[in-house]
Amino acid sequence: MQDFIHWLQAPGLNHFLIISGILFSLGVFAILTRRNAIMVLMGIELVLNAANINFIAFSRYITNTLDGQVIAIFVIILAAAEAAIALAIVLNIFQNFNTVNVDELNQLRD
Amino acid sequence: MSPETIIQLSVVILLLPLLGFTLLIFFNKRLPRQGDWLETGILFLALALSLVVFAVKMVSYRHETFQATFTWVNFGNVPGFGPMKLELGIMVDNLVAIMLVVVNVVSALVHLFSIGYMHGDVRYGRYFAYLGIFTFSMLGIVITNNFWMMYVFWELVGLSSYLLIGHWFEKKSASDAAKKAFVVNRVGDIGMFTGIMILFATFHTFTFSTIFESMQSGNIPLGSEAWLTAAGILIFCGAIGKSAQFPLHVWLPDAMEGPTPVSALIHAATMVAAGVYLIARAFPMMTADALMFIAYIGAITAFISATIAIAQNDIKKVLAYSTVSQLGYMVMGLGVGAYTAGFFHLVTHAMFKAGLFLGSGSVIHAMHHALHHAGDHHTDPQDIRNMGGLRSKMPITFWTFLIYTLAISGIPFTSGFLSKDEILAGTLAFGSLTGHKIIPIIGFFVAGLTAFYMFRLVIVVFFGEHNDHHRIEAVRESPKTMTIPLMVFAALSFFAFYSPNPFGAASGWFFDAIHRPESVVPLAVAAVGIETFEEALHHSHSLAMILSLTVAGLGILIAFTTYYWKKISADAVADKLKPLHTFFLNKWYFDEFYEWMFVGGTKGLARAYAWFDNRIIDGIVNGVGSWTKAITLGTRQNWEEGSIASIFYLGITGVISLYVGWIAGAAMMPFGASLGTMVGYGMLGLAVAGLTFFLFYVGVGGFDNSIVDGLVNATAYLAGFLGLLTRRVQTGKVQTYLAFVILGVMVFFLWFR
Amino acid sequence: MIELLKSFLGDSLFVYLIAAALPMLFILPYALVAVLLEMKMAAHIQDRLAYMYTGWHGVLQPVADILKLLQKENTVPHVADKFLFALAPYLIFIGTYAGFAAIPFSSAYIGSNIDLGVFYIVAVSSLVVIGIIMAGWASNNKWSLFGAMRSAAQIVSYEVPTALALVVAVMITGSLNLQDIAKFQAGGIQNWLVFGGPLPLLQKILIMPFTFITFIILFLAGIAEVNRTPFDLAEAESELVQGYNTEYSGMKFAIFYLAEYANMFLVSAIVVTLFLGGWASPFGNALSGPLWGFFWFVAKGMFFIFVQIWIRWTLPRLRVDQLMYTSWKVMTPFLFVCIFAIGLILVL
Amino acid sequence: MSEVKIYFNNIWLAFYTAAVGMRRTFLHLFTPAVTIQYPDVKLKLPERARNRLYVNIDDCIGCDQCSMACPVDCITIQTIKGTPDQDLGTTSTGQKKRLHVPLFDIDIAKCCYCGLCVYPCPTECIVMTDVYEFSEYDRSNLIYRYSIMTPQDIEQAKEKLKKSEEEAAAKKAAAATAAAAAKLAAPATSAPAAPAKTEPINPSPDAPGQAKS
Amino acid sequence: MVLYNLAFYFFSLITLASASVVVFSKNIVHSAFALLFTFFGVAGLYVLMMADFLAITQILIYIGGIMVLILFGVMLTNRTIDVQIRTGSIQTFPAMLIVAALAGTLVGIFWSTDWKISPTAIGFEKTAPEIGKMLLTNYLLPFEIASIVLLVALIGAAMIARREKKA
Repeated sequence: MQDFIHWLQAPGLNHFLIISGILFSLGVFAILTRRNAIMVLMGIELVLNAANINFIAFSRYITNTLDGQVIAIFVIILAAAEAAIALAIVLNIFQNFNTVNVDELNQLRD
Repeated sequence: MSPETIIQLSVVILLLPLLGFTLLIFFNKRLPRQGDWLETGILFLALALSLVVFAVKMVSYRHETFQATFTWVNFGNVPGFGPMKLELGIMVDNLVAIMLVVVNVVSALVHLFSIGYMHGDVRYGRYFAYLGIFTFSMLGIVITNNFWMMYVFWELVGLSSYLLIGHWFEKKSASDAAKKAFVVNRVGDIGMFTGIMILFATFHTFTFSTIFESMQSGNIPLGSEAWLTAAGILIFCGAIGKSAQFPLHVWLPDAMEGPTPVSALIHAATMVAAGVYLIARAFPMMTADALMFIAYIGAITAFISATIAIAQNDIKKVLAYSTVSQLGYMVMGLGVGAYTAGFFHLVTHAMFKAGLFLGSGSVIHAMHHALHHAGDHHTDPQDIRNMGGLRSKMPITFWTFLIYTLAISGIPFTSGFLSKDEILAGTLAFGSLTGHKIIPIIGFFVAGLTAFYMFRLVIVVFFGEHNDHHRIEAVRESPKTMTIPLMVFAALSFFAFYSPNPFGAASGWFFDAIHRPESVVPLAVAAVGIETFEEALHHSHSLAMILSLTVAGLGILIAFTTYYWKKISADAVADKLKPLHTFFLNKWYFDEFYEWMFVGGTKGLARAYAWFDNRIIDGIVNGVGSWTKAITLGTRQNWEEGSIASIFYLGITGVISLYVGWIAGAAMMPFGASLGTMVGYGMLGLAVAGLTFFLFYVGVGGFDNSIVDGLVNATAYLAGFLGLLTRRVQTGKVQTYLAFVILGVMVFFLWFR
Repeated sequence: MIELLKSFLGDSLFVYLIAAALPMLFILPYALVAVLLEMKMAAHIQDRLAYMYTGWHGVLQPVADILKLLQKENTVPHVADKFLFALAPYLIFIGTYAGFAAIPFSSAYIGSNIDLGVFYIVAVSSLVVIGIIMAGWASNNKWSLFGAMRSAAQIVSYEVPTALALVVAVMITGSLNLQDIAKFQAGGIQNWLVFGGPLPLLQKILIMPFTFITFIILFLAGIAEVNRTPFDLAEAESELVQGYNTEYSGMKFAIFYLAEYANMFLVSAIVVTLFLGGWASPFGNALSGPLWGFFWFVAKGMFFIFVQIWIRWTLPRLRVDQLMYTSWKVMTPFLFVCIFAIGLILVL
Repeated sequence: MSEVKIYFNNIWLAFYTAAVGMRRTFLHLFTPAVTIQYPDVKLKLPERARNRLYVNIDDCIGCDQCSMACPVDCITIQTIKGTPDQDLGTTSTGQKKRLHVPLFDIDIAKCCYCGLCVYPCPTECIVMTDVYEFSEYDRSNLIYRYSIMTPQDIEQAKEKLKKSEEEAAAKKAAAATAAAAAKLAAPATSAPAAPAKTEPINPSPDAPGQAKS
Repeated sequence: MVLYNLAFYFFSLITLASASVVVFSKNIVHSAFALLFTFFGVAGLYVLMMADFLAITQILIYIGGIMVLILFGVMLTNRTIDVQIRTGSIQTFPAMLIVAALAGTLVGIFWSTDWKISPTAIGFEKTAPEIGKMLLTNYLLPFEIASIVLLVALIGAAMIARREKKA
């Protein structure tokens, strides 16, 4: 228990990784369980953020160069692009099917 | 003025016409007066700059050549070839400086002339754009220091001459002439291209200086003088095509279809001179036989075209043939070794021939207006028989035309006399040194002919009375923009510009600036040395002058007697020498000959190939097809009926296929292979035969159904079974797939921990 | 500033808390002054006198207003989303207040010397958009939702010109840190960026038209960010009643008000720091020092507040399409041209 | 104009017009305010301003012209005929007053300030003053009672009227019987309505002004 | 160092709390706004990891861009006018199992592997110029491709979301 508290006192690489792990699993849970398409999208955003935390944690603690951060920037850029497209699609689905419920969207044709 | 600025200036001179072209080609409709002022302005600016470059070159850097090279493409070392680099660049020496001035003078004045002449033309702006691109490519040829760029601009010049000849492409004859010019030039260019490639293959570079240096240091194409001569002659082929020398001269007269200023610019002064310039540039590498070949080609061209020119009635056709003959003269001059004289003739000829063409242009222009005015559309404004007595009507044109005629026929006090005399002296010296007497004889004969047909032209067009007074009374003198160039060219045709002494050009600045370059060819094949040639030239100088004067005078006398005093009636003479006259009139039937020989030849060849293709190849293919069909049909029927004949029939086909298989196997055997392989191939043949036999013997039905179909069905069943297995897993929901992915990832992690 | 505090209190949380609170000290009195100024100017422009009874010439009226707002009943619509409804105004204020961290009030004082100052301000100001949408959605009535959507769209689309204009200033000075930008422009009025900055004369003259255009566009885009006339479509009384803060009353409305004024000052502070030399005095070294710097900064800031108020009471409101047209079709192209030209000039 | 020209022209117009507007408002910043501080400084009304009604009851001869002229009937008047022996005095314009006016109310809340009652008044006792600050907390206070007759006066006037009517009636009866004898039938005319009894308030023109501040 | 720990736990608390709100809350708008705080928390974590440029980009792009997008998405795709918008969830139990297993493995691995942590603090003082240099030198290609991806996304989104004019 004592060394656990010591471990707690010095937030190092492991702490960030654990946080990103939890965030990742929360994101996955959101994707798995939520019915609303936008919720799934939010889940994806969480997953991407978790990945970003890992990138930067490793670049800060291990490689000590900025590559991790540059990759993180690219992840952010692509996340933005992906979010835009996903929402456009969700909007379109909503216009055609009047619902964004993932289960009910099982026909290909409108 | 440092060398760098000279190089920069010359680059600017080069690019100015291109700028004019690009601006005009896109915006000529929008510019006021369709941008003619822009193009002419650019050309006069280029002219001014070239004069500056010329003056500086002559004054402070008389005997230096400046070069600026840059590597355009570096291929690294190409396997089997070694390091390959494409180095381009420009070079400014006396030759270039003079040519810059010549091209720009002629081009600028032609632009000025065209403003008047082409007034109201349907594609006025585009015409000036094409003039721009032509001047740019011509300058490109002049200024480059390597074969590659010269070839590129060579093609560009060909292209722009095609565009300009075909300016009035509505006329079928104009478009045909343009196509003819382009194709014939291309024929010449192929020769040139191969020549350049030979040089490139051996010297790995295109730049003149490096080639000549390595040649001097001994290595020559493929190690043999024959190849060197071949290269020289091949490069000369480019000149033959472009400068309309003997075999490929047919396109120049037809090129008269283009507007007259175009003819003046391209077919009198600049483009055709490009060929001569090429020879001058490649002179050091020419072996003795190459120069001999050049000299003979030049002489023949001069002779043929001079004879044809006598019989022509169209004013521009006469001038065209006179150009061809004068070009023959220049080439002959270079061929015999009178390098400076040949180049000098190029420069002087450019001036007065351009003047001649512009003069004829102003005559045609005036005739056109007059006929138009008189409402008479069917008489040809270019036919000299419809002209006459224009002396009073068009004084400026007449006097300038007269000066040019004097110059071209080589009368003293004109630049023509200086250059022609030098060439004739050169031919005499050459004749005396090498014994080829025929060259000087042709030279002098052609000089006489030139004088004759030029004065015939002048007399018929300007002197005497016009038969139908009404038609030409509306003739007016051409407007200012057309007469100024005439006067300038007339001025440039005087001797004063080139040398102080009207009789001997040697003392002039020209001869001091241009010297015959040292030949880099190994001595065995080198032509006559410069010193010996100079000394021989000195002797024959005075003789050449006398001879040329007498011959010219004779020609003028005959021209006057027949046409002015009408002592000898031209028609009578023509009737007497009927066959000769018609022969000359029809341009020595060259066109017809080519038509028959080349065009007919290719058509025949095409027909032969077509026959071969239909008969032989198709035959084989169809044959095989019908043969197999027969076999299978035969077996099928017989197999069902089970008749003996069919078995026998099968046996025969089996044996045949067996035999064929064996032969095929043996045939495929490579030569000299060991016995084992031979047997192997034999076995292969047998196997093939056996298979075909077995196939046909069993017949299509049995084997095919049971074996082949069996396999197919089996696979179908397997797929179905597997599908059943995975259906349950596939719920169609993305979530479940994600779950499986995660499970996989976890297993993955645990596995590789 | 933080070092100063650290020397007193040592490296503890309070240091940062106090440092964070300092701008508040400036904003509150400024807000009162701004309200008074707005009230007075509005009146005098319309040739009338504003409140004359509360204090001398109505000076205490803002205080009266605040008190009124504070003690007013804090109504929350029954169907509203209680939590978000309460959170929205604070989120908007956070968005604006956070911006003040990077503003250099004088050569001595700056919230926290972030070396990505400009970038930080653009990022943080995007928080306001979320706050507005939250307010619009939480109060659950059609008009406020419309108002929120419209103003969110407006602010998002005006972030582009603002960011581009900031890029121009950063390009010339070469650093994102606002303190460096201000130092860059120190030394008299001729060194201010709006007159081309302290560059060699030729470049300065060439650059001047472009920096001036950028200055104007930045200021106009700033006004649009703050949702003030002529871009105040969200609160267009005639159509959307009070826009997204229709349902708010009492303390929350006061926070909205404060956030708006703080944002007004933030915008003018950015414009001043980037283009008019922040705390640099116009007379070069005379009258320049930490205190004088603060004076100049506030003077310039107040001048721009004056201009904003002045604009508010003169210009008519822009239609939605005109609003979007100016942002995308006028401001952004001009800025691209400016960026290109300045880049070119700087490089040559 | 080409597209580009229109584009730049629009921008130029935007700035130019904005500048004109701004200049105008800036100038107005310094023009003195036209507003006045109401409670301290009042606006001078023109004399014939029509605001609150005032009746000089002494001059009122009870002719009822004004109440008939009032479009909204906000004036109610009751009169009691004066017996010949009473001397009701003469109005300032010299007319002899014959009627008692026990009741003269104006409901100013209803009044539409049209001023039609002022013209028909023979003695011009009803006028419109320029007082406009007479708001009340209680609407009933807006009913102004101008008659100054105390209830007793009204009683006396009534009895006197009744007495004089009885005498007249008696006289008339006598005359009538005499006339009847002489002339068959003489029409007897009836007497006017009896007045209602209300309590008078004496509104003076400036009294209500002071009450409200 | 106390401050560092405090900040770290503060931000990680915010992130995880708001992330769980995002995942478990019934009202979709609530989870959308909770996502805002998650991004804020993550930005805070970046700052703690010396990635200040990243933190601000995160705020700018995630909060300024994607949050607004998601909010607009949520608001445009919900018919109900009532603020409380219900979204159910399916098969939570099996998903719970899987996620728990996943979290377990992840944390286990992170915990057990001994990372070779480099002792020196991060080499750069100002990260922005360094990132800028790297972006334009050895990451130039991904940088250009990213710009193309963004362009395509832009056009694609506009095209897809365009409300077709009913024929």
